[in-house]
Formats: sequence, C-alpha cells, structure tokens
Amino acid sequence: MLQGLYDFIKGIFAPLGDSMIGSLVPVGSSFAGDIDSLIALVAVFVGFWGLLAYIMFFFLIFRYRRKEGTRAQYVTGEEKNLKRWISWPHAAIIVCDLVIVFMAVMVWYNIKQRLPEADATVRIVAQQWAWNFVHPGPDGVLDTDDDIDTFNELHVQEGLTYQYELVSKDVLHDFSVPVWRLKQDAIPGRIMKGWFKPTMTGTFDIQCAEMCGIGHGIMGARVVIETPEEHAAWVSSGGTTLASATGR
Amino acid sequence: MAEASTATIETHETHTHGHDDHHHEQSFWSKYVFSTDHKIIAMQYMFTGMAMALIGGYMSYVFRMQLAYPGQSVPGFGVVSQGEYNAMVTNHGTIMIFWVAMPMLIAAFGNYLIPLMIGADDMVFPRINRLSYQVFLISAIILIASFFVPGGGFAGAWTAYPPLSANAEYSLTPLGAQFWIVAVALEFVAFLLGGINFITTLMNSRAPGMKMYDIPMVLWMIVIASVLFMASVGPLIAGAVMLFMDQSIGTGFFDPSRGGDPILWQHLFWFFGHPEVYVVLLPAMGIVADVMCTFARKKLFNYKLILFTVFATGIISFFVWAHHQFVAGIDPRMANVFTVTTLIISIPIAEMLFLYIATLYGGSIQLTTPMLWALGFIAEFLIGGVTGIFLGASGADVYFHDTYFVLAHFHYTFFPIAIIGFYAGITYWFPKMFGKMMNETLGKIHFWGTTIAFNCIFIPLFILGAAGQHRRIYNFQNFPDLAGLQGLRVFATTALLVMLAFQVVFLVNFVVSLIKGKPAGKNPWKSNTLEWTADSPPPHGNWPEGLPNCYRGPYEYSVPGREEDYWPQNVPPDTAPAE
Amino acid sequence: MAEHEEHTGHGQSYYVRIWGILLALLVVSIVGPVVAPAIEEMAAGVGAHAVKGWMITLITAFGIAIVKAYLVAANFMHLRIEKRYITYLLITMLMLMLLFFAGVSPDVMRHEGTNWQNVAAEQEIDRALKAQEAAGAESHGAEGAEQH
Amino acid sequence: MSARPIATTRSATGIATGKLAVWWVVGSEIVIFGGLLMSYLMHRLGHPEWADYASHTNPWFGGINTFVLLTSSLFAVLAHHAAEKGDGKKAAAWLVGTCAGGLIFIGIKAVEWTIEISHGYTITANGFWQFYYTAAGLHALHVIGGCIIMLIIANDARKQLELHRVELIGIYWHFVDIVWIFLFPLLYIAK
Repeated sequence: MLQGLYDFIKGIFAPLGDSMIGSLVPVGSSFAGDIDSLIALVAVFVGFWGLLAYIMFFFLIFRYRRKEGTRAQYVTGEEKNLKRWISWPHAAIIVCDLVIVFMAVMVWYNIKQRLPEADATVRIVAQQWAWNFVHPGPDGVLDTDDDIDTFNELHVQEGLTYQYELVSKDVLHDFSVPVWRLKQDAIPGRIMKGWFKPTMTGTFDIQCAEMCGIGHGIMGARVVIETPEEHAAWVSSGGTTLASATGR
Repeated sequence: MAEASTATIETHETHTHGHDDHHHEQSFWSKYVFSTDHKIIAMQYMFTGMAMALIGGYMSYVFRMQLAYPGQSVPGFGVVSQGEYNAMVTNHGTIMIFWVAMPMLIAAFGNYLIPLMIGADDMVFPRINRLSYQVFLISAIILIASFFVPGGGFAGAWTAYPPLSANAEYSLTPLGAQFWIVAVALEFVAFLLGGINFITTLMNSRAPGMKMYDIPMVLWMIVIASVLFMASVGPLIAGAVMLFMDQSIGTGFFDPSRGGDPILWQHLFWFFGHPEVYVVLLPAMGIVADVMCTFARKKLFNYKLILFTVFATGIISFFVWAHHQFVAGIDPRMANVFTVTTLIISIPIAEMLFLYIATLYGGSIQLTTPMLWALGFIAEFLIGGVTGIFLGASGADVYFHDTYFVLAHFHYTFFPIAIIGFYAGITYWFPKMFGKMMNETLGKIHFWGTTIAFNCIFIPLFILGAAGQHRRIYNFQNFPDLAGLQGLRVFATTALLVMLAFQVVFLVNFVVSLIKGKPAGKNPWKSNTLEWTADSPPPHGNWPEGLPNCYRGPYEYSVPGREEDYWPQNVPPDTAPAE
Repeated sequence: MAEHEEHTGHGQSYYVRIWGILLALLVVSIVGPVVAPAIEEMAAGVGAHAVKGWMITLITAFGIAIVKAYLVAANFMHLRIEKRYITYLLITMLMLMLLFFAGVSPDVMRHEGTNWQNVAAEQEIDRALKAQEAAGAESHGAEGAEQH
Repeated sequence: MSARPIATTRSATGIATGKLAVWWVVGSEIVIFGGLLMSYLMHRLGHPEWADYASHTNPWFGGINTFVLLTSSLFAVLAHHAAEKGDGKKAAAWLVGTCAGGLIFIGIKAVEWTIEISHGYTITANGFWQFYYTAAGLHALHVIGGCIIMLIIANDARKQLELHRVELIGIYWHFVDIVWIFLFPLLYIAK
C-alpha cells in the first residue's frame, strides 16, 4: 500500500522531474527517476511556500510603505484573527513536511537501505587519486582468476542489477555517478555495499565527491555502459580500456 | 600578522574621531589595545573580522578566477596550483565562518549591544572579555601563519575529515594542518570565554525593571546562540585535541589502520557543526528584528511566539546533525531518523520567517539603508531556507550531496547571515558607534550592487549543482560531462568581481561618514531600546550620569494615544517621551 | 550572600561525614570487581543464576560513581540549595551527551550495519584477541607473579 | 585595574555573577569531557580486546588518587566554609591544602605514567592507551590549572580580599573531582 501511494505521488511529479534534473543530466539508472521526481516534488512544495511568502512580503512592503500623515498600527500579533495567518500556514507546512518525509524515506530505502538480488557484483577501490574497478569477468564471480581489473574506467552492462563493494585504500573518497544519481563515500577500513541498475548506454563521468587531498580535482573516471553484446565482447576481449578516456 | 596590525590601526583611526571630546586621558595602548571597555573590544572584534573578511574574499576571488579561467595566471596571485586551490577553498570556509561570521555577528554586536541594551555600564567580566579577544586574535594570526609554513596551508576542506587531515602522508601539509586545528581550537576557547560573559551579563545585569520579555530580540538571539555554541562545541574541542594528537604524535583516534574510526570525527564535527549554523543565524535574525521594528514603526509580531520558535530551533538543532552525513557511510537506517528531525526543524524556522514578514503588516515602512539590508536578509534567506529542504530529504540528498547545489544553498544562508546581517547591523548602529550618520545614497548603491551581484553569483551555481558538478574540484575541464557548462562559471565569477567591487563603496562610505558624516545625536532613528538613550558614541561607563531603568518592552512603537510614535524603554510611564 | 550563609550553615563535621561516606564508597568500588567472581559463585550456589559477575562490577563501578558524583555535586558544590535551573542546566548538558551517544554509537560502536561493515575494526579485534590468548597461555604464571 | 563595573554587582537571577559564570563553565566542561568519554565508551564497548589492555592499568594508583582528590575536595569545601564565616586566613590555609592534594595527585600520576610507559604502554600503543592518556591528561591539565588559580585566590583570601572567589574555585575543583570519579571506573575498573 505504501508502495502504491508512493508510485501514485511519484507519477504526478515524474514529468516535472524529467524536465528539471533530467534535462541537465541524463536519467541513467533505475532509481534516477525516483530522485528526480522527489526533487520535483520538493521543488513544487517549497516553491509554493516560497512564492507565497515572497508575494506576501513584497505586497506588505508596498502596501504599508511610509505615507505622510498615517501612523503604523499598534498590533501585538497575539490577536486571534491575526494569529491565524501564522497558525494555518504552520499546520499546512506540517502536512507538506509529512509528504516530503514519506517520499524521501521511500526513495532512500530503495537506494541505500535495501540491497536487491544482484546479477553481478563489482568492486570499486578508491585511492589517492584514482579509481580501480574489479569486474567479475566471464564467470560472473569476484575474486577469481578471470577478474578484470581496470583503472579509471568502469564497464557495466545496461539493464543488469549490480551490487558494488566500495573500499578505500587511504582516505575518504566518494563514488559519485551523476547520471545514475548515485553517491556513496568510500571509507578506509570499511566495505560499503550498494546497488545500481544502469538503464541507458553511453560513457559518463565518475567524480570523486569527497575532498581527498591534492589530486582531488583530477580524480575522475569514466563509466562505460554497454549493451549486452558490447559488454560480452568487452569481457571476452579481456577488458581493454579506452585510452585516456578522461581526457588526461 | 599584517592583518592584525591593520585592525589595530583602523581601530585607532576610528576612535580618534569618535572619541574627540572624551575626557579620559589614557595612553593609546591602554585605551584601544588593552582596553576592557566592551565597546572597544567590540570594535576590535569588528575590525579583525572585517580584515579577515577581506582575506576570505580575496581567497574566493582567487579560486573563482581559477574556475572560470583554469590554468591561467590570476591577477594578484599567479597561477593557482591544485594544492593552493584546495588550501584556498578550505580556508575560505574556515575563515568566513569562524573568523568572520562569529566575531562580527556574535562577538562584535554582542559585546557592543548587550551592556548598552540592558542598561549596564560594561560586561560583567571586562578582563575575561579582553582575554577572549586576545585569544581570538592569536588564533587568527596562527591561521594566517599556516599559509606561510612549509607545505602551505591546510587543504583538507573546512570539515577536516580524517584520515586526510590526520595524516601528513595523505594531506602533504604537515604543519598547515596542525596550525589549522590549533587555530580553530583557540577560536573555540575565545568564544567560550566570550559566550560565558554574554550569557552571564544578560542573565544577571539587566536594568532594574527589565523582565524576560522586555529584552530586545537581538540580545535573546545572541545569548541563545552563545548557549548553543557552548553546549555543542565541547565534543569538537575534545575531537580537536584528538585530531591534533593524531597529527603530531601519531595516535590513531581517527585512523582505521591504527584502530580508529574516521566516522567518529564526522560525528564530533557535525554535532557541533549543525548547531553552529544556528549560532550564526540567530544573531543575524535578531539584528533584522530590531531594524525592522524601528523602520516599520511596528511592534514585533508576537514577540513570545518568535521567542518560542527560537527556543524550538535551538533545541531541535541538536537532533539533526547527521543530515550532513547521509551518504558519508552512516547507517542508512539512522538517515531516516535524521530526515524526520531535519524536516521538523523547518517548521519553527518557517514560522519565524512568517512572523517576521507579518511584522510588516500595518507598519509605516521607511526604506532606509539598514531597513533595505534587513528586508534583503529575509528575501535572500528565504531561498537559502527552502533549498535546504532538498538537502534534508535524504532521498534527494543522495544526488545533491557535495554538489554546487549544497554550496549555493549554504551561501544563500551564510551570505545573508554573515554579510547582509552584518551590514544591516552596522548601518543601523553606526550612528551609535561613531556618532555620525552614514551616507544614505552610497549605502543604497552598496545594497543594490551587493545583493544583485550576489544572486548572479549563486543562481548559476544552483544550476551547476543540479547538473551534477561537485565541490572542491579545481578544474572542471577534467570532466567531459561538465566541461560544457563553462559559461555559467564565467558568469558567476564575473558577478563575484562585481560584488567585490561594490564592497569598496561600503569602505568609502565608512571612512567618509566617519570624517564628514552628519552628527547623529542620541537617537537618530527614534528607536526605543536603551542604547539610544546614551550619548553617541557612549563614553566609558555608557551612562556617566547614572544607569537607566526599564519600564516596558522594546518594541512599543505607534502606541495609540501617544503623540510620538515611539516610547523609549527608559521613560517612566506617566511622563512624556524625552527629546 | 547573607541569605546563602544561613542555607549552607552546615558545620565542618557535616562535610567530613560526607567525605567519610565517599571514602567508604570508594572502597566498595575498588573491592567490587575483585569479589565479583566470588559473589557470582555464591549466588549460583543458592540458585540465583541471574546474578553475574559483570553486573556486580557494573553496579559497584558505575552505579557507585554516580552516587559519589551526586554526593559531591549536591553537598560540596551545594547544588542541593542552588537555584533549580542550575541543576537543569547541568542535566541538559548530560542529556546532550546521551544524545550524542545515541546518534553516534550505531556507526562507531557497532562494526556491522545495513550495507556496511567495519572490516578494519573486526580484523583488529580478531588479531588482538588471538594475540592475547597466545600471550595468556604462554605467560600466565609470569603475569600472575607480576601482580603480587 | 579599573574599578569593577556596576554590571558585575547586579544579580537579576539571584545567583551572584561569578558563581553563575562558573556554573556555565562547568556546563561547557561537561560537554568537553563528555564528548571525549562518550567517544571512549563507544570504542570500549565495541572492542572486547580492550578489556585485556585495561587490565594493565593499576587500580591502586587510581584508587589512591581518587582518595587524594576526594580529600582535597573536602578541603575545598572547608575553605568555602571558612570563607563564608569571613575567616580569610583559615580559608587560605584550606585552599593551600587543596592545592597540595592536587600536587600529590599529579605526583602520583607522574609515577604511574612513568611505570606504564617504561612497560611499553605508550600513548601510541593501541586504542585503549591513547584514550587513557588523553582523558587522564586532559583531566590533569584541569588539575594543574585549578591549582594555579587556587594559589592566586588563596593569596587574596589571606588578605581578606575577594573571599567569594573561594567558593567559585571550590565549585570548579569539585567538578574536576567528579570527572575523576567517572574516569576512575572507566579507565581502571572496567575490565
């Protein structure tokens, strides 16, 4: 039922989400649309209240500008008929907050808290200042001889659900792929797990989103999302990487 | 060090004019440098803060130029290396929050206004007050010095997440990091000393007759901010000691390879860091409240309710800290808790803003320069407030975390707080501080130039953030998806240059008004609060003829049946208003 | 101050008495952990298996610390006769620390959570416990001698 | 030194200004030590291996030090008692006694640490010892600072000056004592 309610509300805001964030960054993963819709929902809610406040604000400044011969009114703000102008919006804001909390938690649960069955697992090893990716190779299992290690280039297949194991060798890093709307800190000494499901082919940026030292500004990588055929070809070729994909 | 001496010289200059007719014969040193007078200490804080603001502004100029024209030599700096860029970004944040917002809003206005507004002759502990400033000055000098040590200034972001900040092998700034943490810790000590003084003074030394609800809102806010600071900073002071030992003697509190936990620092930092947002917000809100009431000739809309929203904000601010860490590796289940608390805190803040807007209702609004700044504060802060909802909602934060959206969001809160709030305060109390009126025309030029340019800087950054551009990256040409948005970056940088240029107008106005301004008289704005009953500028002891009593609340404007539209707090009920 | 004086009009003997209680409690808190295993055995003997040694230690160490702190705060610091809100202030600060603990311990105290695992800490615990076991087996006698 | 401002003599809350400030100092100290001890506690509960490290501390040193601090607290409250009676000389004498307690505490601490360090339990040995030295060291700094202030106040009290400050330093000293009361079981007893 909760999921149904969520889908209903998401449906309302999905088109707006597409035109807001979706127009700036491609929608590249199964949950990117959820985040875009959530952002659109928040934008509508806070936009409504912000606009209302601005209209009121400028109206009052204009209406009660200083005029010769008139005096300001003596109003304490504790009068009932005036106070309701505050208390009703107050109640309405609580309702808006409840909706936002509900939607945010649902999106969050989907992305970060649950871990769906994986079709494949990749390991992401962050270090100063590069990304190492361990792909499972032809057998689809990590930590076997046929693992494919790549440097600053992640190859995944469109439409598969991937789990990732994110580790760091030295300091904090943050694995961020804007097209997937995915972001997770890598913490030395810990294994962070999560998932993503690419829904679109192409080559996109991976950024480090946590200050990690002098080379933080160049710690970019590329993710290559391939069709099943391309990906199979890539795997069987033993994982050749596009030379200088990041333009360095 | 150069900055510190500038500050003292400036203090000296202003006071030779401000105190011309002062009859105490004291040496320069005892009068302006080692003074225990709360007004002098406030000036010291203010000018140090302004000097630090210039440094912080210069840093923003350097790194914005680098972003707009990557790799090219920046006029006045040279080619920006990656390390320098990181150090600039780090220290811009640190300086603007700890050495600009806090001294200018809390310490300068707190020191200046608390004794004057409650009708006392000084702070309760003048010498602790002086010590507080001296510690603060030392901390500022240490921070500036950190740029000139081998390795350069600390470059691990103002949040200083370990292991990067804890380990010189990773940060490559062995001394810079240590100087930085020592400077920050000393600054905390300075504000603890100052805060205890503020709290005690307001609690104990109010004028006879001044009850809880007769205290001007700005003092409430400064003191509540001091309480918040005091209650939240402890863990971070302990954390700073731990981090310093990690850096200097090789313990491993935050280093996982030696049994520590980097997440612990993040919690220690943000347990302080979030209340800190309100620590600087509240004084600015208070200044705006006082300015608005004076120039709308209106009583504050429901004083008690505003006060309760402040209390609520203060209390809830302790429950939201981990929303800075949603994707930083905290347990995902905890993130839900912090989403809820974060959305809850939006309620009192929104209500506070509504009450402020409602204060305008039925007023007689004069758009003087201070009033423009106060209204500008509300207009800009609203954007900062509503964009915060995006980040507090955990699901959306997954995308927005550490992007330029966050950056634009908190500049839309901190700029109104630290800069607009400060200008509202300084233009409003300038006549009291120096006995001269400021130039209104220059003031208005400064206002419009600053606020319009400010919006032009940060609205493009919202868009860049929504496009997935991350913070603290020194050259976006390395990222093919982002390289194309260079036009927006150049636009923002240009707007920054315009905004910095308009600050010259303020400095000119400041100096010209000091020299040639119209004499202000005791109460140029026809305001109610007690500081306006003292001479401008107030002499040592504030009211040499005897301290005032208080008979009513601070915002009794336009009371029906009275000839004047204001009713000063010190006027006994049955007599006509003074002046 | 004058008003204050009549409140605190305890004699010296009163403070000495409090001090005596504190010392007695100190002795209990030191002796507690030492006798805890014996008490556990005794309790088990009479069928009270719920009584465990670590409980005794917890109560004698921390329970008594709280009592001692209360005695010092109430009597030596005169919180008992101080304005109420000072007590509230101090309690608020303590509550904040509990809040801090509640918010942070899910990440720092535990080493495994939803979708994350603190491998470094787990390995360190493993390594250290093994090392201690080995050292304990090796030099049990020597360590016992050292303590006497 | 200028004359004390009138502000200092006012007391809208009914608590003398100095005392009110000391309470706020104590409040802020609670969160400083609290943050450190909570961090320690989390690690301690999460790391079963620390029990063995903790067993290398010597509860006898800790216990004697607790005794010393409790006794010095008694002296501090007796000094306050004397000061309230207006007997500055006696108050000063008790304060010097308190201070002596503090110095004995530091002395014992020095011996204890020397022994521990010579056994190889240095601050970088492992997680437990780093917290041990940091927490106890921060506390020891408070003891030393308290001693210095106390001697200054004792010197004034001897001349019957600023007698109200005897109570203020007393409150601070009791707080330092209470911190130790918690440090003692946390660092020495819990195994």
